[in-house]
Amino acid sequence: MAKVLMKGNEALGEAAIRAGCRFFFGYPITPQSELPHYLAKRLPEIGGVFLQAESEVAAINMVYGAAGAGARVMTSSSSPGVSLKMEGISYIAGAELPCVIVNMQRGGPGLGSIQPGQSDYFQAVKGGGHGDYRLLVLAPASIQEMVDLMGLAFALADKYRNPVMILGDGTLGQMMEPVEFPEMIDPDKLPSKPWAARGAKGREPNIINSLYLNPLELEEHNLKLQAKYAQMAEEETRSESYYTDDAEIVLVGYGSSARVCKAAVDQARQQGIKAGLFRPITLFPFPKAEIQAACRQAKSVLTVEMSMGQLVEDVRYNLEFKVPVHFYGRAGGMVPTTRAVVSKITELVQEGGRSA
Amino acid sequence: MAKVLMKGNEALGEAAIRAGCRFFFGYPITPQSELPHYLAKRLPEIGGVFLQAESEVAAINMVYGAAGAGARVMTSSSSPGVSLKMEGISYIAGAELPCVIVNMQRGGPGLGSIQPGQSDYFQAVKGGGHGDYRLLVLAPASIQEMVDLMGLAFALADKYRNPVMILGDGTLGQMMEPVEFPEMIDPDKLPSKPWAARGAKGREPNIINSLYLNPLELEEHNLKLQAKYAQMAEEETRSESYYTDDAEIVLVGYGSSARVCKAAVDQARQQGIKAGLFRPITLFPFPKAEIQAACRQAKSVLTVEMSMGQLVEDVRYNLEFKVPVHFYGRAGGMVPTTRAVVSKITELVQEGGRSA
Amino acid sequence: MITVFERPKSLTPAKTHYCPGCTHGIIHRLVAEVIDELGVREETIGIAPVGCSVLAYNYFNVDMYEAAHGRAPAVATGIKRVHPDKVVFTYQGDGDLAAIGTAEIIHAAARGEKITTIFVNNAIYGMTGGQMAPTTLIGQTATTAPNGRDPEVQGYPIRMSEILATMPGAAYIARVSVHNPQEVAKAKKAVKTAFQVQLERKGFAMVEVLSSCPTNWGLTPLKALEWLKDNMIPYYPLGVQKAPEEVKA
Amino acid sequence: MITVFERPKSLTPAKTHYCPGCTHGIIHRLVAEVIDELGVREETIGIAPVGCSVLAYNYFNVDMYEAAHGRAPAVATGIKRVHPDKVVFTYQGDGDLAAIGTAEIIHAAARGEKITTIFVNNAIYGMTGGQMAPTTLIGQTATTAPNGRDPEVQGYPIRMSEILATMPGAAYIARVSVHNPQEVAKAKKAVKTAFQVQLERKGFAMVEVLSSCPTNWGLTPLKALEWLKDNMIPYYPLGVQKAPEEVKA
Amino acid sequence: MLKVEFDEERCKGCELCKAACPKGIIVMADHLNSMGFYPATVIDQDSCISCAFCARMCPDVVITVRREEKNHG
Amino acid sequence: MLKVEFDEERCKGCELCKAACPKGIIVMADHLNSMGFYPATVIDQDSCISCAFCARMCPDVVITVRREEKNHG
Amino acid sequence: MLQEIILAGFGGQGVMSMGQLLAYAGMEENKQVSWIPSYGPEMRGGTANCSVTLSDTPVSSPLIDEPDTLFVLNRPSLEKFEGNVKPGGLLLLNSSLVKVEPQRTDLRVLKLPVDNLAQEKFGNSRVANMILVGAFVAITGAVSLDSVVGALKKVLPEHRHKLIPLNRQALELGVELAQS
Amino acid sequence: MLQEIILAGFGGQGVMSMGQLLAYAGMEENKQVSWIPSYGPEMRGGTANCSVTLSDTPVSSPLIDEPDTLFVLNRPSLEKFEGNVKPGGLLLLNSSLVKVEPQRTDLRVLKLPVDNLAQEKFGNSRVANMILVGAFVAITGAVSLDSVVGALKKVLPEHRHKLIPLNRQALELGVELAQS
Ligand SMILES: Cc1ncc(C[n+]2csc(CCOP(=O)(O)OP(=O)(O)O)c2C)c(N)n1
Ligand SMILES: Cc1ncc(C[n+]2csc(CCOP(=O)(O)OP(=O)(O)O)c2C)c(N)n1
Ligand code: SF4
Ligand code: SF4
Ligand code: SF4
Ligand code: SF4
Ligand code: SF4
Ligand code: SF4
Ligand SMILES: [Mg+2]
Ligand SMILES: [Mg+2]
Repeated sequence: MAKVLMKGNEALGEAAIRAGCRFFFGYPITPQSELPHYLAKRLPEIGGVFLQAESEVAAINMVYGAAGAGARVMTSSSSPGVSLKMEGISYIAGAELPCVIVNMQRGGPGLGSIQPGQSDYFQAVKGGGHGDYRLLVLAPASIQEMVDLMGLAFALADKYRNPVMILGDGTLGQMMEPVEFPEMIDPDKLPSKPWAARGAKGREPNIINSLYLNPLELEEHNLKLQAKYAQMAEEETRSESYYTDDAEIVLVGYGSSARVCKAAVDQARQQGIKAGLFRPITLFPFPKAEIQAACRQAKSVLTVEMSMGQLVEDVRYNLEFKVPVHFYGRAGGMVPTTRAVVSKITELVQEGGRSA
Repeated sequence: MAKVLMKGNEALGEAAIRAGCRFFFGYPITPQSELPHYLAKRLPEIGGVFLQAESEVAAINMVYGAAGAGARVMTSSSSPGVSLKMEGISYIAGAELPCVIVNMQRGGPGLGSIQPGQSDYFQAVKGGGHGDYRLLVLAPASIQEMVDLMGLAFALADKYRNPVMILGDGTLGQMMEPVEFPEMIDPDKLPSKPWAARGAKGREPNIINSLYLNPLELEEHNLKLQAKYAQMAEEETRSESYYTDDAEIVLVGYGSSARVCKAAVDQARQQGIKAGLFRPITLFPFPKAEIQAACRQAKSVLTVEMSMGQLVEDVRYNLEFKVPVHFYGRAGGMVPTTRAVVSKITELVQEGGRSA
Repeated sequence: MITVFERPKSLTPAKTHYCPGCTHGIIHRLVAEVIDELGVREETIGIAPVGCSVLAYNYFNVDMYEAAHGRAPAVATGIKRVHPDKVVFTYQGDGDLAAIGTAEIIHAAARGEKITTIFVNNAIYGMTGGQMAPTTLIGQTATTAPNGRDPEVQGYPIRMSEILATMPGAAYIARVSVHNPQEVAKAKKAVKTAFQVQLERKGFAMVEVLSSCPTNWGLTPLKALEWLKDNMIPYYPLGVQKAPEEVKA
Repeated sequence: MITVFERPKSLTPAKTHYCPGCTHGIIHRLVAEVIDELGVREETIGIAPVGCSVLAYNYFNVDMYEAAHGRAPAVATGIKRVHPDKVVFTYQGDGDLAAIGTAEIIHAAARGEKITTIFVNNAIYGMTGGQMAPTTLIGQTATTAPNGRDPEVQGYPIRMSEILATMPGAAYIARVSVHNPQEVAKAKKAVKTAFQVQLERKGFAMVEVLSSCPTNWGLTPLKALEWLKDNMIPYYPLGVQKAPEEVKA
Repeated sequence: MLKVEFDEERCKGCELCKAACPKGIIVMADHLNSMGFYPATVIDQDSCISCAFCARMCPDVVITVRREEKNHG
Repeated sequence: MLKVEFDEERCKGCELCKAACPKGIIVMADHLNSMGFYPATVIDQDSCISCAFCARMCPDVVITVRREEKNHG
Repeated sequence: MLQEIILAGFGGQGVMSMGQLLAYAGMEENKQVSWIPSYGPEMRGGTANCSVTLSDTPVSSPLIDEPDTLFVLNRPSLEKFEGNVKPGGLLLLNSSLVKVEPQRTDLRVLKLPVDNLAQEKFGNSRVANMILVGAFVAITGAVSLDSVVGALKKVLPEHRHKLIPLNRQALELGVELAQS
Repeated sequence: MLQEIILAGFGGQGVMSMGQLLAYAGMEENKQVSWIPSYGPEMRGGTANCSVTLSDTPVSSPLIDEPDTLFVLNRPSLEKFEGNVKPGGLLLLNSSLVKVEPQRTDLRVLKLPVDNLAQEKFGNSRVANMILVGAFVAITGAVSLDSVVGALKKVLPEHRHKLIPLNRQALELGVELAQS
C-alpha cells in the first residue's frame, strides 16, 4: 500500500477497520472527534455499525453488549469521557470481554482544557475503576505506530479476553503524518468465540457476567485474572531503546513526549552527552526487564511527561530505586520543548546525576 | 458523652452531623446503605437536607453544587458507585471544592460481590479520574476512628479546599462497636467561604470552575494543586506504629486488614517473634517518613490487603526497595484470618526475610 | 390427563432467591412462557439488571448477560446491533430503569431500538433494602423516606410508560399487573405482543409490570397484592399506552 | 433622548467567543435582561454547561458555575437545596440536556426542583464540531451522520419539552424561537415567566429556545434563521407546553 | 397422576395459590420443607377444576396442573 | 446623541440587524474591525424609528437604541 | 477472656437482635465488643446470621471463622456452621425447630425446645430466644444476667419495654435449664 | 534539512489546507513531514493556524515554537506569532489584508498583496494563497514546485481538480514575485 498523509484520529479509525472492527460506539469529545467522524462515514460503507451513544456511559455499555456478543468492537474518548467509563470498563474486565478503548488524553483535572495531556496514566495502568482489574495499555508515538498498535490491540484483546487501551493524546490525534495500512482482516474469518452470547442454539446458555456472590468464587476469578496479567507481563511487554547501550543519562517517556525526548537525545549526543531514550510501548504490563537493561549503566534517569508526575513513579518502581530518577513534566496542555529537555539533561549531567 | 453501640455506617452518619454537615446526596448501594438510611431520618430533624439522587453521577454533581455554594456536604457509595463518580470527583478537585466522599469498598471488579474488599486503593490514592488531582484519603480501622476521622475529614476538606475520601470497607460499614461522639459543631459558626457562589451581593461574581482554555493558566493551576498536595504531605500524614521499635518483621495494612494484622502481631509476639504493625491512616498523603522509621530495623515487611496487591506497591515505593516487602492478599470479599497471617509471618521469619 | 400448566422450558430448574410471594417469579415465568410459545429460546439473549432480579441469568434458560445498574438498554443495543436477527430483551427494576438508567431507556426508545424491555415496577428498591424508588408513591415510606415520600422534598413518582409512549421510536408500550390470575393472563398477552413487535422489527417495545415487594413493603404476600391494586393502579393506570396499528385493532 | 435599548447589567463587558450570527448571544442577552428586570442579579447563581456556551460564566455578571457535561441540573439541585432563597438557573445545549444529561433533567423536573432551565436547542453539537444531537432532524446531516439522520439507524429526534411537560413536578415548560424580533420578544416573555415561576416556588421551569448554529449547519447567519423557521419549528412546535393556572390565564 | 401437583421443596409458603383457588381446596401443610416454609398442598384433588389459577399465581413455579382428557371416556 | 449606536469593535458582521431593520437603513461598512469583520452601521440616522428590532436581533449586543423624548417640544 | 459467637437461623427469627443484645451486655461490662451481620441477597426466608465478639482486648476482625459458641435456630444453619465450632465449644440448639442431631461429638451441646417452652410457660413464643441466651450466660459466664437485662432496654424499642420482665423470666428459665 | 512552518489567519482563509499542501508535497519527496492544527473553541471568525514540519530526520514534536517560516494572513496572527520566528527566518505576509508593518528587523519579510493580485491576474481570489506558497517554494526550496502541484491532487477535492492549472499559474506567479 502507498503511504497517505492522515490525521492520527482518522488513521486510528481506518486501522480499526483493517483489524476487523465493524462496531463503534462512542460519544463526541475533543480532541478525538475525527475518529468517530471518520468511522461514521466508513463503517456503513463496509457493512459495519457506527452508533453515537447518548453518553460515554451508554457507549461503554454498548461495547460490553457487542463484545459479549462476539464482535470486534471499539470505543474512543478523551479524559473526562474516559472517567465516565470507569464502571463500565471494570465490568468489561470483570466479565473478561475483549474490546479496544482509545483515550486521546487532554489536560485535566475536571474540564481542564482540550489541549494534549498525559495525566491519565495512573487511570489507565492502575485501573481507575474499582476492583483489581487491569487494562493492557498501548502507547503509540507516531501515526504509523498508532496504526500498527491498533491491529495488535484487537489481537491481544481477543487473546486475553481483556480490554485493551490505546493511550494517545491530543497531539497524536490531531497531527497528520504519512502512514501505511496493513491488509484488511475479514472479521468473519477470525477464530470463533464459543463463550459469546448469541443465542443458545444446541448448547447450554452462555452467561456474560462479573457477579460472584460467593466470595471464594470471586477470589478464584480474581486469581485467574491475575494469572492473565502475569502472562501478559511475560509475553507482551514492548518498548524501544534508543542509544541506551552506553547512555549515562536515560530519558524515559511515552507517546508524544517520547518524540520530544528522542530529539533531545539527538541534540544532547551532538553536544557530546551520552544520552539515550527508553520508551515503554506497553504501559501495562510495564517493560520491567527492558527498562532495567536500558538503565543498567545509567548514572541518572529523566522521566519526561505531560503530567505532574505519574509515569515517573512506575519508572522508579521498576528500577527499584537503583538509579536516581528525575522528573520533568508539563501540565495543562503544555507540551515539553526539545530545548527545555536538553537543558534539563545538561543540568543533570553537570550535577553528575546524583540526588534523585 | 456515653458510649453507644452502633453500626459503622450509622456512626459515620452521626459523625458527619456532629462535624457540621447538613447536606447529603447519595444513591443506595450495599454495603453502605445504612448511612443514607440514618441520614434520611436524622438530617431533616436538624434542618438539614437528605436527598437521594437519581444516580451516583447526579449525586456527585449535586455535591459539586452544594460544595461550591459553601456548604459542608457529603456523599457515600461503594465500589461500582464510586467508579461512576470519577468524572465528578475530578471536577470537584479541579474546582478546589471541599467535600467528603465515603467509599465502603466491596469485592470487584465489575459487579463483583457485596462482601468487603480493599481493591479500590489505587482508585482512591492515585486518582481514578482523569488529570493530576489527588484526594486526601483517610482509612479508619474502627468505628470510633471512623467517627474521629469524619470530623478531621471535614476540617481538612475546608483547610485545603480539596475533596477528602474516607476509605472503608463492608466490614467497617456493617459491624457494630461501642463509640463515643464529639460535641456538635454548629455549621453557622464555621469560618465563612468568601469564594463560594451564593449570589454576587456587593462583590464581583464568584466562579466555580475547572476549565482553563489557556494551557499556561491550566499549568499554573496544576502547580498550585501540586503545592497543596506537597503541603498535605508535610502536615497531614497520620499513621499508627504498633510494636515496630524492635520489630524484625513489620506488617503493613490499613482499615480492617490492619485489625487482623494487629491480632496477628499479638499472637506472633506470644510465639516469641518480634513482629510489629505499621498502619497508614492517611493513604494519601502516604506517611513516608513514618513507614521508613517503622521499618528501619525490619528484616522484612509483609503487606496484608483485601486485594490482589495495591497498597503493597506504595509500601515498596515509600520504602524505596530497601527492605524486602512481601504480600498477602485475599480478594473478592474474602477477609484474611489472623491464623493465616500468623502462619505467613512464621514462614517469612523462618526464611529469614530474604527474597522479596 | 392433559397437562394444562407446567414449568416452561425457558426457565432453568434453579430455585429462585426471591422472597416468598414476590411477583418477580410470576413475571419471570411469563417471559419464559412467551419465549417458549414463540419458539425463540435458542435465538434469545436476555439481560439481567442490577436489582433483585440480578440473578435472572441463572433462571432464564437462554444466553444471558448481567448488566451494570441501569445500563441494560445500552447493553441490549450493543447486542442487537451485532445480531439484528436475534431476540434481545432486558428485564429491569424501577430503580434500574427509572432512576440511574433513565437516559439509557429513553434513548433506546428514541432510537427505536428493536428490543423488548420488561420493566418490573415495585415502587421500591428491593435488593438494597427498601429505599425510595422514582416510582415510590406519595406518602409511601421507604428506608430513605422514613416519613413517607413528600413531593415537596423528593418530588413526584415518575410514570415511565407515559413518557416513553410519547416517543416516535417506541412501537409498543403497555402497563399490566400480576395481582390476580386474570391480570396475569393479560400481562402475558402484553409480554407476548412486546416480543412479537420485536420480531416484526417495528421498534422499541416495553411492558411495565406492577409488581409486589412484600418484604420491603412490610406486608404479607397477599396483603401486598391488595396494596398494589389499591394504591399503585390508581397512579399507574393499566392498559396499552401505545401500539402499532395492527396491535391496537 | 431616552434609551430604549442598551446592554443589560447582568452581562459582563466581555466579548463572546460565539460565531457571527450565532443566536446563543441573543439568548444570553434575554436571560440577562430578565435578571435585570426582576432585580435579582445579586441573588442569582447560574450554571454554564459544557457546549458552545461553556464560557457563559464569563458573560453573565452573576455568580456562576461551570458544570460537567449534562450535569447542570444536578449541580443546580445541590445549590438550590443549600440556598432555597436564591435564584438558580441552568443554561444548557441539546447535547448537554437531551443526550448525556437526560437523567439529570428528567429527575430535576420529577422532583419539581425550583430552578429555571434555559435549553438551547440548535439540533447539533456546536462546540465539538457538528455531531448529531438527539434533536437533529431526520435527514439533517452532521459529522457523525454524514448521510443525514436516518431513523432506522439513529432513531428519532427527541422532543424534551413534550416529555418534561408530562411530569407533575414541572410547573412551566415553553418552547420559543429567536429567528425574528417578534419571536425574540415572545422568547423573553417566556424566560421571564420561567424565572417568576421559580421565585414563586411553583416547581421546575424550562424554556426551550430554538437556536441557530450557522457554522455547523453550513449556512450564513440569515439562511440559518430561515432554516430554523422552515425545518425546526414544524417538528418542534412553539408554544407553552405547560404552565401554572395563573400563567395560562 | 394428580390434577394439581406441588413440587413441595420449591414452595415458599406464600399462599398466593391458596388465595387464587376458586374452589378453596389449597391448604398449607403443617410441616416445614427444607427451606423452612410450610408448603401448600391440595388434599381434595377431586374438587379441582384444573383452572390453573393457582399455578398462574405461583411465583415459584411449584405447581403442575392437568385435566382429564375430554374425550376420555 | 445618535438614535442607533454601534459598538463597532464588538460587531461580527452577521447581518442579522440589517435583515431585521424595517427601514432598511443598516449597511455593512467596507472596512474590517480588529476581529476581522465588516461591521454594521447606520448612515441615515434620521430615518430610524427607534424600533430596536436591530438591537433585539443582535447576538453581540453591539447596538444601543434611543428615541427622541415625546414631550420634547 | 475471648468469646466468639455465631448466631444463625432463618431471617425473622431474631438472631440479629439476639446478637446485639449480647454485644450491648458486653459493652455494659466495659468489654471490647463487636457485632457484625452476614449480609447478602438472602432476604426474607433465607438464612441470616451474625457474629458477636466479647473480649478483654481489642477485637481484631469482627468476622468469626471458628466460634466458641454457636446458636442454631434452624436446620440449614446447623449444616452450615456446625463444622466450624472450636473443639470443645458450645452448641445451643433450638430443638423445637431443629429435629436432626448434630454430627460433632467434641462439642458441648444443649438442645432446648425453646419455642415450645416459651409458648407453654409464658404463652408467648417471642421470648423463645431469651431462653437460649439465659442458657448461654449460665454456661459461659461471658456476661452477667444483669447486664443482659440492662441491655434489653437498648435493644428493645421503647414500646416493648413493658415486655422486659417477661424477657427476664425467660432468661432465668434458660439459666435454670442450663444448670440442671 | 529542517523547515518548521506556521501558517496563520482567520478561520476560512484556507491556512489549514495550505499547510496540508506543503506536508503532502514534502511526503511526495519522501521527506519526514508532519502537520498539526491549533484546535480550540475559536470557531468561524476566530483565528486559525497550523504547524508544518518538513525534515530529513524523524519529526520530534509536530508543535512548533520557533518557526523558520511564518505565513501571516491577518493582523491578529502577525501580533500573535511574529515574535516567535527564528532570527533570520522568513515572514510571508498577505498585505492585502495586513496593513501594518512587522516589528522585527531580523527577518526576511516578503509582503505580497495576494488577494488583489489573484483578483487582478486570475479573476479568482481563491488562489491568493497559492501565490504565497509559490513564493515560499522559491525562497526556501524546501519542496519543489512540481511536488506542490502534485500534492494539489491530494488536497483539492475531486470536483476542484479542474482548477489545478489555475493554481499552478498562481504558484508560478509567487515564484516569480519572490525572485524579483
Ligand atoms: C452503580 C450501582 N449503583 C448502585 C447499586 C446498588 N443497587 C443494586 S440494586 C439497586 C436498586 C434495585 O432496585 P430496582 O431496580 O427497583 O430493583 P428491585 O430490587 O426492586 O427489583 C441498587 C441501587 C449498584 N449495584 N450499582
Ligand atoms: C463527559 C464529556 N463528554 C463529552 C464532552 C465533549 N463535549 C463538549 S460540548 C459537547 C456537546 C455540545 O453540544 P450541545 O450541548 O448541543 O451545545 P452547543 O455546543 O450546540 O451549544 C460535547 C459532546 C465533554 N466535554 N465531556
Ligand atoms: S426484596 Fe422485594 S422485590 Fe426483592 S425478592 Fe424480596 S420481595 Fe421481591
Ligand atoms: S459552533 Fe454553532 S452554536 Fe457554537 S458558537 Fe458557532 S454558531 Fe454558535
Ligand atoms: S387448578 Fe384451579 S381448582 Fe385446581 S387447585 Fe389450582 S386453582 Fe384450585
Ligand atoms: S404460590 Fe407457590 S410458593 Fe406460594 S404457597 Fe403456593 S405453591 Fe407455594
Ligand atoms: S432601531 Fe429600528 S429602524 Fe432604527 S436602525 Fe434599528 S431596526 Fe432600523
Ligand atoms: S447583528 Fe450585531 S453583530 Fe450582527 S452585524 Fe448587526 S451589529 Fe454586527
Ligand atoms: Mg424496584
Ligand atoms: Mg447544540
